[in-house]
Amino acid sequence: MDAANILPIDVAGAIIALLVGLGLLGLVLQCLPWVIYKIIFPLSALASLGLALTGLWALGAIPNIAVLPLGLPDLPLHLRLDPLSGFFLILLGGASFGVSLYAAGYFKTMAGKVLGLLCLEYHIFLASMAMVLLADDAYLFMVAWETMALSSYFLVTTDHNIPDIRKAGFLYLLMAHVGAIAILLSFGVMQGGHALSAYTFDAMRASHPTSFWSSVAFLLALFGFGAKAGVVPMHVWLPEAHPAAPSPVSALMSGVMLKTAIYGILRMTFDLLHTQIWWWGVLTLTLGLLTAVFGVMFAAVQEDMKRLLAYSSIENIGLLLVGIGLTIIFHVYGKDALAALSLTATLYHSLNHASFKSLLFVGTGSILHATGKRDMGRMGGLIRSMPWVAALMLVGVLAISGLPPLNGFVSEWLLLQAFLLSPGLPNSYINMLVPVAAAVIALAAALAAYVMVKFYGVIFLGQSRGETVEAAHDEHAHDAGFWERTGMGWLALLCILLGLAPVFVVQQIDHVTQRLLGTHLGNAATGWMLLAPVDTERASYSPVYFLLAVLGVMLATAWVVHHYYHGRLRRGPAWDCGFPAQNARMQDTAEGFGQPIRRIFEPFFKIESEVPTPFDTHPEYHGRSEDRLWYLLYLPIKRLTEKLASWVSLLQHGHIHLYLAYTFVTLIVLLVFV
Amino acid sequence: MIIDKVQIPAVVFQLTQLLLVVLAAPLLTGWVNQCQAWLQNRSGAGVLQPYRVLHKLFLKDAVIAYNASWLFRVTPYVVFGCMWLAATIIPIIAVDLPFSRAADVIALVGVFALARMFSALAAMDIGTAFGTMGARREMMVSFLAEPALLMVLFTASMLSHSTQLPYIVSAFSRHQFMLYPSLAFAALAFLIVLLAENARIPVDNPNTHLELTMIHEAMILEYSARHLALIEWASSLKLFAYFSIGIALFLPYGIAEVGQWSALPLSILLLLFKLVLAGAGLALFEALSAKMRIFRAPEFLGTAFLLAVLGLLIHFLLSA
Amino acid sequence: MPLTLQIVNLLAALLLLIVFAMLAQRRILSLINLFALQGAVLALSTFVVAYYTGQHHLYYSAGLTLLLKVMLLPWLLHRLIRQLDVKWDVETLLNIPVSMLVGIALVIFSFNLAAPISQMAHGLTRGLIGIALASVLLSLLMMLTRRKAVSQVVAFLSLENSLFFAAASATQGMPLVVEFGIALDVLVATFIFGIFFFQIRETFDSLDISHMEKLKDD
Amino acid sequence: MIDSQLLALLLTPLLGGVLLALLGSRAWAAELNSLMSFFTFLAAVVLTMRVIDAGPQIAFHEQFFIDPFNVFLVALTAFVAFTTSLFSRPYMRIEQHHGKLSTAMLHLYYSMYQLFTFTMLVALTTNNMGIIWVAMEAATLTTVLLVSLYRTPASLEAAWKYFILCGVGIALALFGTILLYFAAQHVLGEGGTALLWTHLNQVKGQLEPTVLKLAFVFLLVGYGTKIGLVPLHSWLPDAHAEGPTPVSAVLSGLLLNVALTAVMRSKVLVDGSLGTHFAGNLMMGFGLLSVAVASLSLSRQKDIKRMFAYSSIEHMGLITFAFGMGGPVATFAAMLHMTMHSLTKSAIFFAVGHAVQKSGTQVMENIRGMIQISPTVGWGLMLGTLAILGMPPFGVFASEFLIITTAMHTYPWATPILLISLGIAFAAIFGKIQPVVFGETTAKSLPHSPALIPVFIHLLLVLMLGLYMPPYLANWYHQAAALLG
Repeated sequence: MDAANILPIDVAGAIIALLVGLGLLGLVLQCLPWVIYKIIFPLSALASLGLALTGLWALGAIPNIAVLPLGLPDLPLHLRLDPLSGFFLILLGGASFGVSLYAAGYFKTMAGKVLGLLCLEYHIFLASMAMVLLADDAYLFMVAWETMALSSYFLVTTDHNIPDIRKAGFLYLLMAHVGAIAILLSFGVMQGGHALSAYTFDAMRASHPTSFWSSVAFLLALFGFGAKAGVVPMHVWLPEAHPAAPSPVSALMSGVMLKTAIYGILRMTFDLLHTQIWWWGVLTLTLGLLTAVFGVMFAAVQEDMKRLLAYSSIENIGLLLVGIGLTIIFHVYGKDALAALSLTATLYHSLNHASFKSLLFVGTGSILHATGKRDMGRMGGLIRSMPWVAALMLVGVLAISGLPPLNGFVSEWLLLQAFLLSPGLPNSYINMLVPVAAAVIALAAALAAYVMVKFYGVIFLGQSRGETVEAAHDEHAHDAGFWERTGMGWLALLCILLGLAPVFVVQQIDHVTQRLLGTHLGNAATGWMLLAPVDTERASYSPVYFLLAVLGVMLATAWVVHHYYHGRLRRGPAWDCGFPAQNARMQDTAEGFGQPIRRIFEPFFKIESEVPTPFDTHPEYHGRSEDRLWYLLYLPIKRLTEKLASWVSLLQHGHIHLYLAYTFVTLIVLLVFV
Repeated sequence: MIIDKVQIPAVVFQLTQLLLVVLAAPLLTGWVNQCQAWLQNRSGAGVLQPYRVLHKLFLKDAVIAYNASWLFRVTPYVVFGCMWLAATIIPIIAVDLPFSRAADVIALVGVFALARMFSALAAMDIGTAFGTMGARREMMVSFLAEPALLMVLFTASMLSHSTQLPYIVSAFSRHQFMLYPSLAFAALAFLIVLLAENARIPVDNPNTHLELTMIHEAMILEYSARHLALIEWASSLKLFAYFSIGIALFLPYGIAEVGQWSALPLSILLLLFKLVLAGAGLALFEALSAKMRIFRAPEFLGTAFLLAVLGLLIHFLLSA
Repeated sequence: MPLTLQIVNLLAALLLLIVFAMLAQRRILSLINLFALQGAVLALSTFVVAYYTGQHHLYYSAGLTLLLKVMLLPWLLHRLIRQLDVKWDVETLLNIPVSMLVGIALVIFSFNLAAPISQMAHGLTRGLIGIALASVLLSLLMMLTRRKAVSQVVAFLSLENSLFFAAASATQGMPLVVEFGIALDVLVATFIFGIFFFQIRETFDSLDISHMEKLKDD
Repeated sequence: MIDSQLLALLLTPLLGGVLLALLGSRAWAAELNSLMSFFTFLAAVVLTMRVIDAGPQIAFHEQFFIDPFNVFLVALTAFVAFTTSLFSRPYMRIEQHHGKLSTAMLHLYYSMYQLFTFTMLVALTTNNMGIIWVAMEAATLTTVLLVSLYRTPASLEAAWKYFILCGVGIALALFGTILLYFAAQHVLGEGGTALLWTHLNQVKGQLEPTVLKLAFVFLLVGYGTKIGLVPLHSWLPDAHAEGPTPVSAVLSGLLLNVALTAVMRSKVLVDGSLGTHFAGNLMMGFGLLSVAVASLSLSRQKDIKRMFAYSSIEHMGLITFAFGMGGPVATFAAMLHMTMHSLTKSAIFFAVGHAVQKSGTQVMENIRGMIQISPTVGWGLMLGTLAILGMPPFGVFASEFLIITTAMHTYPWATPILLISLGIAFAAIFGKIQPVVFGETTAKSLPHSPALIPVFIHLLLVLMLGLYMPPYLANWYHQAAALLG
């Protein structure tokens, strides 16, 4: 085709093919690793950027379709790039651009053989995620979906000699698979007829299941996608699997892969299903609130830095679900402006989470390389040895804590606006639910700040908590290299830009809301400086002015102080109330910092702790806070299965007479019943 | 754009308030301390004492720990800047503040959070026992106080259909006086939050150095000279800001409307009067109540949170 | 009713009787003899049916049956048990009276089952399906009550006989190819059984199946 | 023309059987075995081409009948038989080297292998319901000898159970066939034609329903024993675990399919005669029961071959369920699943065979870290397992996708069972295979280099069919689906 009628979908497809090609190339070239990390990964970063741009292009364009002559007979692979897919493509590309750049530096240390395989899996992972977004028929969607799970499973189990990592991988793949079957079933409900052609999304859009069956489809989809997104109570795999993977992969899993689940829910609910029912919204909302609080609470008591981030991902997924729930409710009750507002908030937040969570995860990668530790309880003071990582991660930390003028704040602001504007719903129960939900959101946000202070403070600030040797080692921990810095720098830049130009972002998101809900948010204020979703009288926010003001005031103060007084500064030993003998062990450990949360929310945790007696010469305190749900939900299921299995195994007891008796009885029974 | 909408008087109002706030804040602290002194039968150091202290601190040489990082040195300016900014968002003498369009109540809470985050991080920077302890306790107090404050403000903005403080205030002040039950709950919650956030008894004690009880003080132990001065100033700005929020939400009457030059002096007078009363009230309350154990604080603040949510619920119920 | 039919019916009844006898029989030698007798009855009935319907290939199959079921197989089995000397009594899992009762129940059951078919069946085969079915089920019952490998095999062969009876008498004979195929299979099967007996014997030094209960899920 | 082609297909393995019976103890017997299998495969390809071009064929006075449904199974059978012979060449030598097998046993193995192929091909291609029975019985007899090849007590016991249970089952099937003939007589009259499927198929509307119901019950129970439907499956795990691995591969991969074909042939007639969903319901019931029981049993297995035997039961259950549902999509899916299962499961057994030889045990606790000692075996096992568990982009997923969604659309009540069972099966198999492949290892290397080309050929095919299906293959499936209704 000539350049005139090239569609976004073509470009996207080409880029995906390119990604797969790069992966294979990496596998082939595993004998010369430098090619892999010096050339292939930067190239794939560029490819990701291309994906992002394609997505941006597709936002404006009308949905365009491609059909590949592959797949099942009568069911070729349908691809479709509409604003929703486009938006998530931007998310995918934007995040993975940074992550791949980072990976170029991070994987340097790996052995060629492992690296080649890993390169393949990494690129398959990227490609399959993109394919999930483009799929326009159930088969392609499922194939891409499971390929995504499979490739990420192999990435998670990269160093499979560690039994815990194997366990994590197993749990992950199991949950993913069960979830996938559920999604499959919901497609089965929605499929429009009995031919193979009934599996295209268009056929599903055309089919009108009864409200009962669409509810079944929705519930199945919520379960399936929830299992992938880590919604409570299907979350158990997430804090195991995400930390186990190499950091860039954890970044992609937390930052991007979870969002594909969100994409799936949105696609199902607002595109494939015709009618929504109010209680879907309530259910989603409640699940979301549960997930958010649960996630942040458990994040607060973690000691492993990557586990902490994983739990915080659970929290953010909760917030996203809340947004979706609100959208459904408003949409059902015909308050489309509000629906658009909350959907915008949801999409915006997923974009934000992709940026800062990837940033933080790759950051932990650098720390891991520098110190060889994941246990925050033995870190501290890294800001002095790794200034770059510290500075860049500070941006991420501030952003994820939802502080102005960074991006985390904008999405939370929009979400809260949605709550504030919500009264007047016909259903009084929902009216009651709304303020409570708002309160819970606020609580979760505040707790997130707590968690992040712990995260950043314990890792980077203070003095190293480790034994003297590793403390000395940490003093000279090497900072991130060029590629790693570039990657993190990009992600940090994303956090800032998304924070400063909300109006532009919202305008882009409007394309999506317009397509899904038939209405969009728009901006009441003129110009790109001031964000006013409904009307400047009601609410407005201008991060740029905010930033300028804060900086202005700060600089003015600094100037005044130094000019009228002086800038003299001396350094001395820390004072600490004049306390004579102070050492690093007197600081709060990660655990100590989480202790108030453990104490306040005691009933939620299953706490095992051994407290030293006053007479111990080397007093040591151990405490683990475990997830009650594991004991209340998963183990019983396991036991039940084992019980059934043991009963069934009685069938096979080795006596041939009884085997014959089975045949005999079966025959007789059948004969009786014909 | 904001600028083209703005007329001269608004800018003037904004600037006046900017200066007035930053200059008057220590005075308020001084006044509260003075009242405390009187209540404790001391003669007190006079209302101007804070200024003297600040001056003295600015003159001194700053001493910081060997391992203090840039974060530690930047923090005082950040905190000061945030608090000052907060005080300029809130309509104190007049309702039309062009800048308040840039940041509404949610952003206001955000500003406070930003300052808190930085001071907590700075407290952990040196790596002393008290620093981390203070940071931990501060965050513990705040993660309950912040949502409570947010809920209070939500109640107000529900009533006035806006999250812009100026609109809220003008809405309240323009209405003829009426009783909002939801606001009553909100007011109670706000009072508790105010006490907690400004490190007052019974949650904290602004002028204790008893290791086991202090929260805010523990965080700033390592600061000296100009850094300390800025932080102290910032905290008095914070107190001022909270007072102004309280006044703006619960007794806004007499505040100057858009561009009423004539109303300005009167409103300033009224404001002074309200502040004096409030300060005295605070002092009295502190004198009458005792510091509570640190782990009772969450319950205390939890009550505030619940009250605030209750207020919101009541608003939904009675739509009043 | 023509004489031939009466004869066939008589033979059918006889067959059923023999199966019952086998079910009741404890001694292996007489079990084999009964099996030979069963074969003879089968051959006879096939012969009669052949005469009645005038289908030539039925003569062949009658002859085949005579050769195989009356002479070859019993002879083989006799040799086997002589070589393996397993002339002991067969203790059954289900004691004789109970298995007889079950057997009677089975007969009634299968007659009822076959009744509608017998309605539509013309002339000759009336009721024969029922008898065939009954003896199939009885042989099956015998298989699952016997503990010795040999007796199990004999039961299996009598099952084959009943099937053969069904084929030959009830349906006036399957096509010749099929009959030959079946016959061949039966022959091979018996040989393989023979091989197995020796192998089982030399590995477990007994033909008691209860040694072969090792493979199971646990 | 067609006669000669068919003759080539059938006589090659027969000749091979005879040849190997004579020359089986020669050193190059293995190569001869592969060669004959290869010729058989060629003949099958030629025949397939012919049928694709010219549609259904009738040969040898209507005694043989080749339509799209059985010709694709013929091709599949010949292919897998060929690859298995390739695999068994080094595998059996290693077994001999380990002293598990004598030359005499190998001799028996090769000839029986060819005869087994022959019987399966006959069962597939014949038009005569009686001959199908004869061939099935013959297949049983040959495989009984193969299963007991090692002469160990365990293998003897397995073979004995297999022999007795399948013998009984097959006998019942014969009674069913007789009943069918009995019913057919009244329509088609005496003589040969009354058992020819093509004729029966034309008059199926007039066949007496009550008799056919009865017949189908016997046929289902009979051939069902061979398919391994619960509760008739008891012989299957033993036979698979104790026989030589190539035999397990062909048993799982091929014989079960052949038995299922026989059932499907009779189902067509019964449906035609009854006009109700009676047969379908029976098959769905058996299928679901098999899936559920097998997946539960999976979680308790310690022996790796035994475990995969149970997984065969599970998949056969799934296929039977799909055939039971009927309708173009489900039938298509069922046949696709047959193909995928044959290819994948045999590939798995190949990999398992070598893994077992390397670690010297079939107990999974003692097989560890295959990927360390031999990446090919390790990856083969891992990928095969993922494929059989229905992980895309492998083709098994394609069929499971269609089966599950169709079930959800048509028989929603069945889907919870499927969902739970598949979940349990996944947990069971993957949880056991993961440490076998990953982690530290204790395995040792082998005297002869393993032949893993077959594994990867199969897996590549499965992968390809998951992503792309050649049009002729597709329309071939469609014709078959239309045929079975």
